[in-house]
Amino acid sequence: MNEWDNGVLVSVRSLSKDYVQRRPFTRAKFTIRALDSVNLTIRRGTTLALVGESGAGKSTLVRCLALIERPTAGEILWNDVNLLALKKKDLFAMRRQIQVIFQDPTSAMNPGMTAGEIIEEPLAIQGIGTGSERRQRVLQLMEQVGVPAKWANKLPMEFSGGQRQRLAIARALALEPKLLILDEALSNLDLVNQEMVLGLLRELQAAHALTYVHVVHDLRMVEDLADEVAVMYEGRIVEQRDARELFARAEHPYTLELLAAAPALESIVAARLVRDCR
Amino acid sequence: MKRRYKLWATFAVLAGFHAAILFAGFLAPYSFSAQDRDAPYAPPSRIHFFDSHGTFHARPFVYGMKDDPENYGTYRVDFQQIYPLRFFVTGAPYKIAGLLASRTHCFGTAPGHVFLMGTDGYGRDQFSRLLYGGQISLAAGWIAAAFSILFGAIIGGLAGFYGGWLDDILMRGGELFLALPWLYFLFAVRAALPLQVAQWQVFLLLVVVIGLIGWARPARLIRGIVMSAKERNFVTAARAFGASDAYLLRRHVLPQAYGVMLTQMTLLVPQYILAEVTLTFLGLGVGEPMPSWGSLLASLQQYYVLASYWWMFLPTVLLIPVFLTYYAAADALQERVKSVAL
Amino acid sequence: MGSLLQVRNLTIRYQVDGAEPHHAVNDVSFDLVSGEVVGLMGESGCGKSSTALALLGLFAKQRAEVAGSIVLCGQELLGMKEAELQKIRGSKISLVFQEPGIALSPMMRAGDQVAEVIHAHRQWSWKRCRAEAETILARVGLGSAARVFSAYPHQLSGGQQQRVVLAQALCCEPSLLVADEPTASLDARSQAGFLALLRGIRSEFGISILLISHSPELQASVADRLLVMKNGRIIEEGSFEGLYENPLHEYTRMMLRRPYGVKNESRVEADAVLQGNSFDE
Amino acid sequence: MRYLARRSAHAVLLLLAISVFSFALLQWAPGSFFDSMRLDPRISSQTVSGMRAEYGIDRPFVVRYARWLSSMLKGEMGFSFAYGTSVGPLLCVRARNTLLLTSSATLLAWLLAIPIGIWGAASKGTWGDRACGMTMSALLTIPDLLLALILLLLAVRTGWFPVGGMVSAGVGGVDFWSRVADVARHLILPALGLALATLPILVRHIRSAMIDALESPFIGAARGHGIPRARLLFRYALPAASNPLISLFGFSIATMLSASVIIEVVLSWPGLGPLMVQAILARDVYVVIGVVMLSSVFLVAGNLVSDVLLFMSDPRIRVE
Amino acid sequence: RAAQRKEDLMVTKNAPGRFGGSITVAVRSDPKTLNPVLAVDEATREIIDCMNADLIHINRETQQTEPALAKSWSVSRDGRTYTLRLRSGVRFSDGQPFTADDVVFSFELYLDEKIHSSQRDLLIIGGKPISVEKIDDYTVRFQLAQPYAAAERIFDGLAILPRHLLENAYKNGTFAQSWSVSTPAGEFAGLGPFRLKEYVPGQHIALERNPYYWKADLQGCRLPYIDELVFLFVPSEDAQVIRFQAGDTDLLSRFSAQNFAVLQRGQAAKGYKLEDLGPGLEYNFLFFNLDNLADKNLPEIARKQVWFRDVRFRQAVSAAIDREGIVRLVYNGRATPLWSQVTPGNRMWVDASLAHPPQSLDRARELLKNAGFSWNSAGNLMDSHNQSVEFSILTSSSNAERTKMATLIQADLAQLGMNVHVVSLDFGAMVDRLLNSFDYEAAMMGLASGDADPTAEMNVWLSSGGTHLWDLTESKPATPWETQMDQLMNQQLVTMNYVQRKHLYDQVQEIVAQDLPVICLASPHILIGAKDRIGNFHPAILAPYALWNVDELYVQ
Ligand SMILES: Nc1ncnc2c1ncn2[C@@H]1O[C@H](COP(=O)(O)OP(=O)(O)OP(=O)(O)O)[C@@H](O)[C@H]1O
Ligand SMILES: Nc1ncnc2c1ncn2[C@@H]1O[C@H](COP(=O)(O)OP(=O)(O)OP(=O)(O)O)[C@@H](O)[C@H]1O
Ligand SMILES: [Mg+2]
Ligand SMILES: [Mg+2]
Repeated sequence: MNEWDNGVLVSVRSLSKDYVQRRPFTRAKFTIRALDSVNLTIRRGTTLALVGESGAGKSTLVRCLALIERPTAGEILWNDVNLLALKKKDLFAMRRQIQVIFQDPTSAMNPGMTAGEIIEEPLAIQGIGTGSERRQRVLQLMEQVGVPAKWANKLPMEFSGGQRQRLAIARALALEPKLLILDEALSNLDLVNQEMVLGLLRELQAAHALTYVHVVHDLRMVEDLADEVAVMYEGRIVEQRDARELFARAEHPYTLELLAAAPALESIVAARLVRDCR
Repeated sequence: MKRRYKLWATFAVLAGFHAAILFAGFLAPYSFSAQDRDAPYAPPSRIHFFDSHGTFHARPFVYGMKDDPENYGTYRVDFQQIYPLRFFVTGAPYKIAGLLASRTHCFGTAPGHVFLMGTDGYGRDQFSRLLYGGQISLAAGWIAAAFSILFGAIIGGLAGFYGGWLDDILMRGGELFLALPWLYFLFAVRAALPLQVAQWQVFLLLVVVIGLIGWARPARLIRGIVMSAKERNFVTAARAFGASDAYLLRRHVLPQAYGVMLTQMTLLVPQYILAEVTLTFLGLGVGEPMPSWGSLLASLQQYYVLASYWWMFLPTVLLIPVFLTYYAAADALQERVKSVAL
Repeated sequence: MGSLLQVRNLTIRYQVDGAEPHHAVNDVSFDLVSGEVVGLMGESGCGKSSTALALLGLFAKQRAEVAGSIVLCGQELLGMKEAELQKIRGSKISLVFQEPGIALSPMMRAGDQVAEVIHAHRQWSWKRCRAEAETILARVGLGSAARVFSAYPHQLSGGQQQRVVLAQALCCEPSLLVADEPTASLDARSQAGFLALLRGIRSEFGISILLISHSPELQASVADRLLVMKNGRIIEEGSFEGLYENPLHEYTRMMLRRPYGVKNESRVEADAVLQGNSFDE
Repeated sequence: MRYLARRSAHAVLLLLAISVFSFALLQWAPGSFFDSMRLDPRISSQTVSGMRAEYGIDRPFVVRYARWLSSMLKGEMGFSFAYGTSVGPLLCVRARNTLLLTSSATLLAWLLAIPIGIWGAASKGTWGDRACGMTMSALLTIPDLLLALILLLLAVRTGWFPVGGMVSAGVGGVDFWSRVADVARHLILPALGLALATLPILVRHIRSAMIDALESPFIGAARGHGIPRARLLFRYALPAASNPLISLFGFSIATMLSASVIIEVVLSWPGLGPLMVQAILARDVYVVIGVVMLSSVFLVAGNLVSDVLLFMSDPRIRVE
Repeated sequence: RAAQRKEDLMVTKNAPGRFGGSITVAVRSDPKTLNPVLAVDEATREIIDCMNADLIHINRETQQTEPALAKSWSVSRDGRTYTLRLRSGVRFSDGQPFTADDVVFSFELYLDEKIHSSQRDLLIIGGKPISVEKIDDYTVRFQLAQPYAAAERIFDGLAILPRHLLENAYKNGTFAQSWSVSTPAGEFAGLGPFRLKEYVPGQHIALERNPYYWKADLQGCRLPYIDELVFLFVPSEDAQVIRFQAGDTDLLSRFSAQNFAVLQRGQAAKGYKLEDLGPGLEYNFLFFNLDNLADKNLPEIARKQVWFRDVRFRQAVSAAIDREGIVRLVYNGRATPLWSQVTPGNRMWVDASLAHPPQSLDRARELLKNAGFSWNSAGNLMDSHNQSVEFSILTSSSNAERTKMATLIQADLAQLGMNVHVVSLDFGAMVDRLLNSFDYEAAMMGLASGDADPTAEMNVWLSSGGTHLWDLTESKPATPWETQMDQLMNQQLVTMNYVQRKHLYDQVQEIVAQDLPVICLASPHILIGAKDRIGNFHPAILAPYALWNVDELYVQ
């Protein structure tokens, strides 16, 4: 049976990525295997949470998925099409379908461009709408992510960390992609703003059957936002499960460890109260 | 607020300089080629309000000059002759901004002479020549520098952005360009041109050729920056939106080289203006009697001028603020277009 | 314990090109006692990072106007000479920058950047500084320290970068650590490790911490006291449990309570698993 | 290593191309060495054409090029009409002198320019910076020749420096170290002149690149860690600003042999400069080509050095 | 055998000086070779002349010939045979004796076609090389194909070379490479007052006293007085002037009048003296392109040649030129205006009766009007076809003075309504136009023959001459006055009587002044500086101006 009928949007097959680094003086090479035959399926209209230790290769996987880094080996299938073998023109169209929010949003923004220009950029590149339409859309997007539209003329470095992150989200949403990859896109946001952005994402998902790959390190958020969870460890996916299932039936020792490391707020507060009483 | 003010202020000063040069005919009391054979190497005329008896004159005046009988080729002030300075006087014909014929000069004296910056060896007014000289020099400097930077940006940008064999070819080509004995090329170009072509046109052409040849240096500078700039995350990010290479170069990569381009520009303009000093040395200069800043400076390079006629330095001294304003403008511009080098 | 830091009427105005200045911080006053951990929470963009930067005197005049008073160990920091500030920064008060990606020099190896900080404050040989840097990197949880040590920032993952920045802030054992979202890009396990580390140095050296974080869990685990900021002002102050149980402002409640997750039953089981795993080691 | 090998192969090709093009250019420029001889009333035109034939001036381009190439391979580098000898030995001594001058001048220029440029960037907008900018634009306004003359006058008026030349007459016999000292004393003035001539360009680039670099957020972060100012400037900002400077440095190596012509002529430094000016004006073509080839070697080397430095200094640039 | 002969010293008439010391002189460039047969350029010759001697020498002060290595000579009745008696007992600087063999050998070298000596042409008289014959060890005989008025003078500057050192090289065919600048000092020997001591490329060449020199002073002491003569290579004139001012060099020649004025100011304090010797032999002139351009594709110039060929046009130009202005503005007054090619400095040959008409624009207009030119309303000069008169003057950029003159002439001619462009090209490019492409309209040049005698100018004035700049295509004279000039020049060549020759040459000067093949402008004065401490300093207007009596110079 064809897996695409099961609503699979993207299927990643034995994807590997090696980095080369050189030692300071000897200039001797050594290879870092950031991804080690990763297999992953992403179902249409669902949210996949990617969790894992820092340095596990999440961002690398994200970059490969977003087609901005060439993997050393493996393939990425999008509805049967191998994205890595695409021609330039098809790739251009594909880019519109896949959008990514980088872990480090600030360095992904040209420091010389204003916030408005930054958000408008993907629209302009893809040639969507007229100039004034685009600007209209930019202001709308800014409001949607909770950055005052009157700040459209500020430079990125004049925003706070969280605001920049929201600008990045706005920029990624601008193209209304089919697949949106968020690399720790909420890490610098407070709870209120997190909820606001998540709400927006949920809304969009409901309306356009969007697919999200969401790199999170906060397990508490996972079950709230994700349908499925993939756990990465040292460049490999060690578990891919239904989000609810994971908490109940985690198998891999690393997953268990990870779960153990994230206590719920109530328990901490309780612990504090207990400590105070003592 | 403050920054913007600075930019406009420098631009205003520059505009002033350029207007003075554009309207050289009006501001200059004499034609650039008018020789006063009785007054070669005359020192600057001092403008007086009080005469030798201490009486005040409402209208400023200059004294006449006479040959110093003791020292050949030097002058003495002749206190007997008083020439009041007049404004909007009629003198040699000229064209306002190269278009409108006129004979009215901003200032002058009816009999006698007023040489604000002295005269050269032919008895020509240095001040007038300085003003006129800017016309050709600035044009030459700007055009040549613009060519160099333009070609440098295109070639350096492509080489740095694509790397690989393209980089090899372009950069080796640049080296070839740098290594060739261009002087001979200039000789050849000059020699190939018919004699009837006006000298200043020849000169302009040569400077443009220099500018065209001069792309290799900015190209290499820009290439280096582009090589680093294209690896930055926001360039990658724009790639993820499907940005074309041309777009990336234009919007994200080359702007990071603006600082270097501006710096190169502010250095190249004076350098190309002064290239004429060398060109004159080789007989490729603007040619008499056309003045240009390069030829004004070229005349300084003789020991006797250095040792005897201090006022011949005045053009140099006046060029310093012009170049300095260019720098200030470039600085202000750099602040505006700055791209944080991260 | 004596007061370590007194901030009085701190006001920060950003100069914006062509627009009126932006009041990022307004009349903020607070104290910090030696050995204390104070949490600073607030909506994104409310002025937390600005406050942190002001504490270290990191504003250039043409960028921002800073008024008020900041007294550290009896020394007024505002208006202090750059040369004197330089001695205090990193050794007495140090800052974990919010975004490690832009706080690290792209042209230097990670290890060297840590070593530089040590070198700036200790009269040690360069070799010794490097050795020390390596141990610190290991302490902040960079397992393969040797590789990270010789890697350039762009060769590191977000979490690794953040730990390098942490190492920079901790390496000279400052008396006041200002941590701006120190765990934003750390996974849960690393966060736990970081907390352990904070506790460790706190008990070891008695340093105080101004902890800026959105994570109520983190604040709850370490902060003795909590400041809540809104629109550049401190609107509420108190112990975590106090604010958690009965906040004065709805705003505070929203900052502290996750609107989701609690209702999930499966979570209870997980909690049960966690019960035994306290952070106190 | 592979990279170096590839570049060397390119260099050989490049040098060949340069020689062909130079030949063509020289061909194109009007006049030949023997023309000015024809102006001498005492020499008949038959004699001149005899000499032309003797030196093979009238042979076709290809033949001349082949002859030159073979003499190049023998190390003779062609034949000088004026000197009547092969070019190689003629250039050798002078190239050495020019190198001595330009390398010390380059060193001096960079040693001066780096602190001045950095200081200018660090104290941007102050009066000191402005005065510095003024001096630099003054230096840029002064043509090299004038600068050299002024230095010469300085030497004459003060008597502190020897006036031109490279050694004092008659130091042939004395011991090695006093000869070195003598050369060093003669070197000061021309090296200073040359350094001053390149200084404004370097300072301007350094200052502007440093201003850019100093605005990067990581500088603020480093400041926050209490990194001392000097280290901040030299260890943090300078590498970040180094990119264009490295390219410039490559150029200063590349132009080692040709940068000093005017200074050499005026201060009578026995380098390639006077020889080359004479050769150019007299159309002593093989001498010119010899100089061109020598400087091309430096050009290639300078650019190679700058490329390697660029790769080494900026980790983000990938070596292919 | 020869060494045993008594040494035949030549005694000079100068005041005896002091022995010892050294003199330093600056020259523009390195010597290109140290081989007298191959030397071409001025700097090289100046250095080589100090190390070599000739048979008959022109005294630079009197401009007359005087004995040198030949102590006497006789001329046959038909003027075609010269018999020279050589000085006996003279030795080369390496101690080897000098005999007639060396003379014969030297002339063999000069005359060898394969060696391409630049002096060879001087030795071709009447189309045939002169022949040399050894009579005995101290007598040589020269045979000329035709009588030659200036025959004695051709020996000047022809250095006699040591056969014992150079014969091998000559036989092996390597003569062209011998005695180059890289030859070790020990391999040289000459008959001049000095011999090579050390050559440092690009820096200096040091000569030391030749202990065997064949001149002595009145007291019988062997010359030269100074122990050492050093030539510094200083490529720029200004640097030479400054170094002279600084006391680095003892003698200074070839500098501009402006620098003269600068030097004058410090004269007393600095311990040097300056002399203005008056005009030398150099004459600067403007000339028009009169070449036959039939087979060149230069229609524009050919059109203008109609004006240039009209003598009235040339006369008008000449009349309009402000020669006094040139002298004042270009040369600070240190030059002499000229109307013909012979300068007042050439005392024996100048035509004193030549008219010196001052600048006259009226006369120029008159001449132009007669030639059919007219003026339009804007004051521009128009020719008979109503084309405006516009032409360019070519100058060499390396000669600032000539460019300056051209600029002044440009302004002068502008007053006649002529639109003149000054085009200054580098020397090579200019010469190429003058000699090869003929693509020029008018040009400025200066010529300075090495000798005062008119024979030196043959190539300039004969219509078939190689330096007949204004019309090089011409093989037969095109106009009557050219025919006459050819005749006069050829005649003076064979006339042995000075008065008759002078009369012939005066006529040539008159033709030049009248028909203006070249429009002579001015002759710069020879300016010389020397330290006060130099004794026997008698500068002359013939090159080498200050060093011609270097064997007699001494340091006080
Ligand atoms: N350009 C590079 N060169 C060398 N190594 C790299 C490079 N980029 C990433 N790495 C290494 O690859 C591994 C995976 O990095 P990645 O950024 O994918 O981690 P991550 O899972 O995103 O971690 P985090 O949660 O900390 O962001 C890390 O060990 C990192 O150091
Ligand atoms: N350089 C600047 N110029 C102008 N405005 C600025 C500048 N930096 C920050 N701001 C503004 O000041 C306010 C406070 O910024 P700050 O960085 O202190 O916020 P924050 O509390 O740290 O937020 P976050 O949690 O998102 O990091 C924000 O509204 C921001 O837009
Ligand atoms: Mg990551
Ligand atoms: Mg912040």
